Amino acid sequence: MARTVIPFGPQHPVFPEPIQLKLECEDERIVGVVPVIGYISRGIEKAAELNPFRNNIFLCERVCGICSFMHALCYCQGIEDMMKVEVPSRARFLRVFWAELSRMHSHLLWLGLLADSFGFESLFMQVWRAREIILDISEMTSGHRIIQSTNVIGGVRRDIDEEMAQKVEEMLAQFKELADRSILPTILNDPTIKERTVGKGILTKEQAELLAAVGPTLRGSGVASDMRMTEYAAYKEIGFEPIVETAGDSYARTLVRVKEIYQSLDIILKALSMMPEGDIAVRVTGRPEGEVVSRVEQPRGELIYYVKGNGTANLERLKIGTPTFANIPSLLVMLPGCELADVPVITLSIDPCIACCER
Amino acid sequence: MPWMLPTIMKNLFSRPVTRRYPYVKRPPFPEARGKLHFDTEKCNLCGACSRICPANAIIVDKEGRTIKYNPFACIYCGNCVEGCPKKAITMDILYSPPAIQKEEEVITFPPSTK
Amino acid sequence: MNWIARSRAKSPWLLHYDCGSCNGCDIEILACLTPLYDIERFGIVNMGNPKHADILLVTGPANHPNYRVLKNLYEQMPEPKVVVVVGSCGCTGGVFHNCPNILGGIDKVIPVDVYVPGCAAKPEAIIDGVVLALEKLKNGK
Amino acid sequence: MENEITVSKAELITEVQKMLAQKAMFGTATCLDLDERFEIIYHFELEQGLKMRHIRVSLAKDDTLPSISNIYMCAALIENEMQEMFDIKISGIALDFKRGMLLAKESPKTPLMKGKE
Repeated sequence: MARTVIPFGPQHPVFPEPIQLKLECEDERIVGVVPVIGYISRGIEKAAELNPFRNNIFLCERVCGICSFMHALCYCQGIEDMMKVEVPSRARFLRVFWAELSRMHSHLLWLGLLADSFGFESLFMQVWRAREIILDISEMTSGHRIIQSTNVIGGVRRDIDEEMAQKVEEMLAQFKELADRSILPTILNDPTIKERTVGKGILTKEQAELLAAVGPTLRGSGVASDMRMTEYAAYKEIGFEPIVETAGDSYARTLVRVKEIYQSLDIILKALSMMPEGDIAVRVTGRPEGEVVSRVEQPRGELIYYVKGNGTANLERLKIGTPTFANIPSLLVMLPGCELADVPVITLSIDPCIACCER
Repeated sequence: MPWMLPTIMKNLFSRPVTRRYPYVKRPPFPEARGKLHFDTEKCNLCGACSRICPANAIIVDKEGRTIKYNPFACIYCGNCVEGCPKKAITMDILYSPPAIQKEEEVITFPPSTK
Repeated sequence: MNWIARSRAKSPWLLHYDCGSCNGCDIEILACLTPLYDIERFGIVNMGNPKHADILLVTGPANHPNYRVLKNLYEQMPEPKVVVVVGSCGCTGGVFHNCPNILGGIDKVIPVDVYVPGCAAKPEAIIDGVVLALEKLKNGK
Repeated sequence: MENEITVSKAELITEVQKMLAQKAMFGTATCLDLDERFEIIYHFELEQGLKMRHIRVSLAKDDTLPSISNIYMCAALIENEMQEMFDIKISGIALDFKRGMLLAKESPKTPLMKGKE
């Protein structure tokens, strides 16, 4: 049968960002995929070598606007590790609070985009309406809706007082009510969602391990791997169990993310109730020297920072290993065999973040 | 799809959630980060803000006794507010408004009395 | 032909292009479409086709791989057209000013009519920016 | 860094195959420009990501590095990136973008090399 190459993207309605997939098709069936990336590469790794190391926090936050807090967290943890700084425990709990807040907002954003990709407009609207509550909490506690920008080397910049914590709990209860009423039952029961996602884009456990998938893509295939198990920040005190689904299809990945929204909600409430009194930051002096690898769990998966300092105010090298970069190879396994109309849903099911990927 | 019915009924008879933005303005939260203000009384033009600004939005001219602040380069991170040794920089809760021209703000300081 | 210009400003169609921003402004533009801000009440529709669009919303700084795509999109849009740049990095380069793959602000590639500062710009600011652009559209530029 | 081994260029492939036999997952790879030579660090993850293992390879600037993308297919993207960002030669990448993955024609060539400000 004749083969045709169909370019999917770079400007496609389901992606807010430019990425191109060159799909090799036999009629409607995909037989091969070549990803074309690089439309929005900026060269942040080089700029990080030119800036003083403290300013890099703000640059790292803008690697990706959706998971900006995790990028800054990973960078700060790396530098703290290198300079042997002990972060106060209140700061560690506050970091967990904002990290889980941005995880919730990222998963809700993705859920809305997924609903939009198969034409479920009302779910998209409902999800984004619920997400605004999370963004309000973020603005109330940190000063900005999406780029929290509260990390500094040695702790955090803002504190949450008793009154604010109470307000956060009220808003989260409001969110939970909205999610329980409209989002969760729709995801769990709606036949149209299942029709579009069950059995689509299967990634087996062996393939996922070999292709080094990360995050919900990996956990949806039955591998219990989550960087929060390494107990950075305050996850040791709060306790953490990864969420695993075994089916390995788009629906399993959706379920992992939906359950993680609820898990994050619990972690936030726990962090607020367990938060110890004390300082929120320690003063850090000196220059970083040595090399270190720092890892955190982003909403999309594992984020690796390799930092090398040479005893000056500028870093020798900063390498950012992002989850989408690691997840693109698994697309090459998921897509062949599926139909052209399923490509948007399957591509979205890895939660691509191109700004992260190309840096 | 019976589980949708309560949601549909509730949304049908409740007020719209839409913020009627240009007519009804909701103020940002008091902690929100926004535009910078320089206090000409407190500032001694040391230039610390200019050195720690990640976006090069502040240029301090010590001889000319001016500070050039570009709100179109500023990323509203608040690094300068915390890094100012004299605490001369404060943050508004609002961003600078959209504009047709990119205009830098020039803050002129009175001549030194010392 | 005054009424055509007037009605154009009553229902402007948007084209959104991400030129290399961090996603922050993109999701805020999407947030404008959702229930809380709902810019569709002003007749603003998000379009995927440059030939249908009146307003080009650009986020992020211009960079080497995609400035030609941006130029293409701009040239395909019919007159009159306005360009709104969202976010500090699109206005001047902002925090990415020393990245090697960056050209600088969007105004180095195409003429820009309205600058919306902010990192990331808030939905309110984006609505304000589009309203400012409509004034230009109404006057036929 | 903990759990780090330094291998020569010739031993790299056998060492990576050993990692595959231990069911390690590929994390990422970092390239460093040390003025007179390159250093490449491969980061692997063992025990579902709880442990890390780093393999460090030193390479002369005009030498060619064998690709590990035939063992770990997912390494192809990062090898392409290294090839673009540094002036490094890598042979036999499974999916070779020929230095056109992230950078355009007009972009600065090999921007992460030292002395290229």
